[in-house]
Amino acid sequence: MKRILKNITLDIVIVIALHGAFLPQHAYSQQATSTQVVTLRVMELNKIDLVGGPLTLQVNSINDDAGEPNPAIDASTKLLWTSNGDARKIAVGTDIASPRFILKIEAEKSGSGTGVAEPEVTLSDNSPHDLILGVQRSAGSCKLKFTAMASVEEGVGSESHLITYTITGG
Amino acid sequence: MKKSIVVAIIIGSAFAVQAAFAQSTATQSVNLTVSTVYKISTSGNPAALTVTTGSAGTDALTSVSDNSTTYSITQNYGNAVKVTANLDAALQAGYTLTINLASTKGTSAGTVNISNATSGSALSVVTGINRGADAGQTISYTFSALASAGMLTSTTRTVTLTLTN
Amino acid sequence: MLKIVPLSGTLCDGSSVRGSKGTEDCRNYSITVFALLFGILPSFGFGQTYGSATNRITVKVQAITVLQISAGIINLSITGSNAIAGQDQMMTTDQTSTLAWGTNSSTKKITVNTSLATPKFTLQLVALNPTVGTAASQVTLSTTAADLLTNIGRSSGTCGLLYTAIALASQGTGTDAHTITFTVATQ
Amino acid sequence: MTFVAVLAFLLSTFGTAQITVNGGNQTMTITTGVAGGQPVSVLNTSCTLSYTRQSKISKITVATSCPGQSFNLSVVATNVTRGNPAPQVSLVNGNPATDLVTNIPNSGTRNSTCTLQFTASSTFSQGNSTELGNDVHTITYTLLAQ
Repeated sequence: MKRILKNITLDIVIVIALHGAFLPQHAYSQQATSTQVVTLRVMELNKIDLVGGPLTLQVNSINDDAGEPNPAIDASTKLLWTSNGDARKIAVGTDIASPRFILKIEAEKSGSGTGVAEPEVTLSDNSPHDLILGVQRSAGSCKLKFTAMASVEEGVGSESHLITYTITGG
Repeated sequence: MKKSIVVAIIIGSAFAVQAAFAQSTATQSVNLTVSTVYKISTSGNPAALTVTTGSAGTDALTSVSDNSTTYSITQNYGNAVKVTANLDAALQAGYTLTINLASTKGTSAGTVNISNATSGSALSVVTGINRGADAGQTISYTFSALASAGMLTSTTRTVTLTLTN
Repeated sequence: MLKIVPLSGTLCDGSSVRGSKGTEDCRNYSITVFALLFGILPSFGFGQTYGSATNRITVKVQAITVLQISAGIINLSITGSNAIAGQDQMMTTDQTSTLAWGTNSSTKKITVNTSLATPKFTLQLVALNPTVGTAASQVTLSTTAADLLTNIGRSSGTCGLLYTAIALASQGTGTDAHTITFTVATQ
Repeated sequence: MTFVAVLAFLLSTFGTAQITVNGGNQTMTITTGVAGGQPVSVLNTSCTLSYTRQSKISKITVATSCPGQSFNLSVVATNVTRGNPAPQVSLVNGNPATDLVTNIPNSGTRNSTCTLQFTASSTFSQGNSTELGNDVHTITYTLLAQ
């Protein structure tokens, strides 16, 4: 009789233990879910822009020692670019096939982003010339230094350049 | 004769007993139990989120959004139920996916960045949901990327919304 | 006796009388005639009826009304499978039980009510395909008896019982224990 | 002449006591039924018939008179000591007398008996006595030559 009572007591204890163990878990395991599939994509993009301009370069002084006009210089324009591609370059060109006066341009790399500035470029024809190389996956900027030059023999006159900047695969 | 009377009495008694049990009413027990219910559904999948443009000089490209899908919930558990969100896999660095769930029965957590939320680290997007139903609430996704992260060919992620206590 | 002789005489002449035989003597015929007059004639007059007896049996049929439910207990359970995301109302049904009745009284109906005064959820009932009578429209069960079937006078029939349980998610969880009583009442 | 009178008296006596019903009048009450079925029929075996041997093979017929009958009553002879019990007879008002016991021998033991087993039944559609009144059957048993 005592053994029976002991067994019953033990059973009750086990039942209570199980109840205590599983009930809270059961109570906190209630949930429902729903899913959605999201498709993500980033296209290749290359952006380039200018801050400043249009500008006028005026050669109007003579170097007394050399007897030649002094060059006119402007560095007020800023070039901005963004590319998520690799090995891109920025080229520059004018619309004038054979300019009367000399116009030079140089990228003064002082801003952020990747890219290496090429030496000063003379816009002697309307073909594109490399300005910045090694642009990749970044946004960057630089100052543009324009230099206009003329000789006495070329006399007096004016030229209007439409300058185009292009970021392309390098 | 005596035998016949006895038989008649027995038969009569039997019917008398049956008559006592003949009822003009009958009863039936009907037990109605309402268990804990959690239900959530979504209206489908959002359109592809494709970044196509940006601004020169800015690393962060122009983000894109989709709010064409909705979710609906029903729950009778309590007044502190929430919805969490997570991805099946985290996004690479430089890409960001945020989600925003509108709610009338609870409090929206606003725009939540789930780029790195996986099953083990789901984030709450709606909290304090009261008992009842909330139907056709808008789900807004926004995807943004950095130029420095490069291009991303078409990639899918499974977003899991969980209604839980 | 003299009054009988002529009749006896006619018999002696061999005339035909039912049961007579013309070859027997007149004395025998006299005995037969006496028997006919005093006892046998009445019987023979009714086609050889020897006798009859009567008694009286009264058949009484009490007003009987019986009802029977096929299942004593119905368990209705509303779970997630009965819910639709975005809908507050959840519903489940049970159509496993039937009601059988018999009544030999005219103008009777069956009403139904529950013992539960303030149920948390809604329980509705309708009689399906009654073999006799007219099923009332769906009844929302309350402690007030409502018609389930009408026009079942002097009939024996059956019908299905369709229970519909309705709960709102906003009502939360719980259990309602109803004792449903079906009653045959005068219409 | 005295002999003739005695014979006539005896014959006359035999003609009036050939069949008797014992047990008197009975009331059968249907009190319950089966849901989806019919009321439960009631059995009564309290009455017996006593009848005597006749000069010819004889039989017993039964008929009822019950104006405005609403319910069902049938009878069958059981425990028949002499003769053959006929199949159960349905007692319907206006029906002709129907055989109850047949082939009662014209020789051997003089007195015979049988038990009358009545069955009263009804359907729910036949109603009840409260609305329609009781059926009172006056049942006649006739012993006659077969």
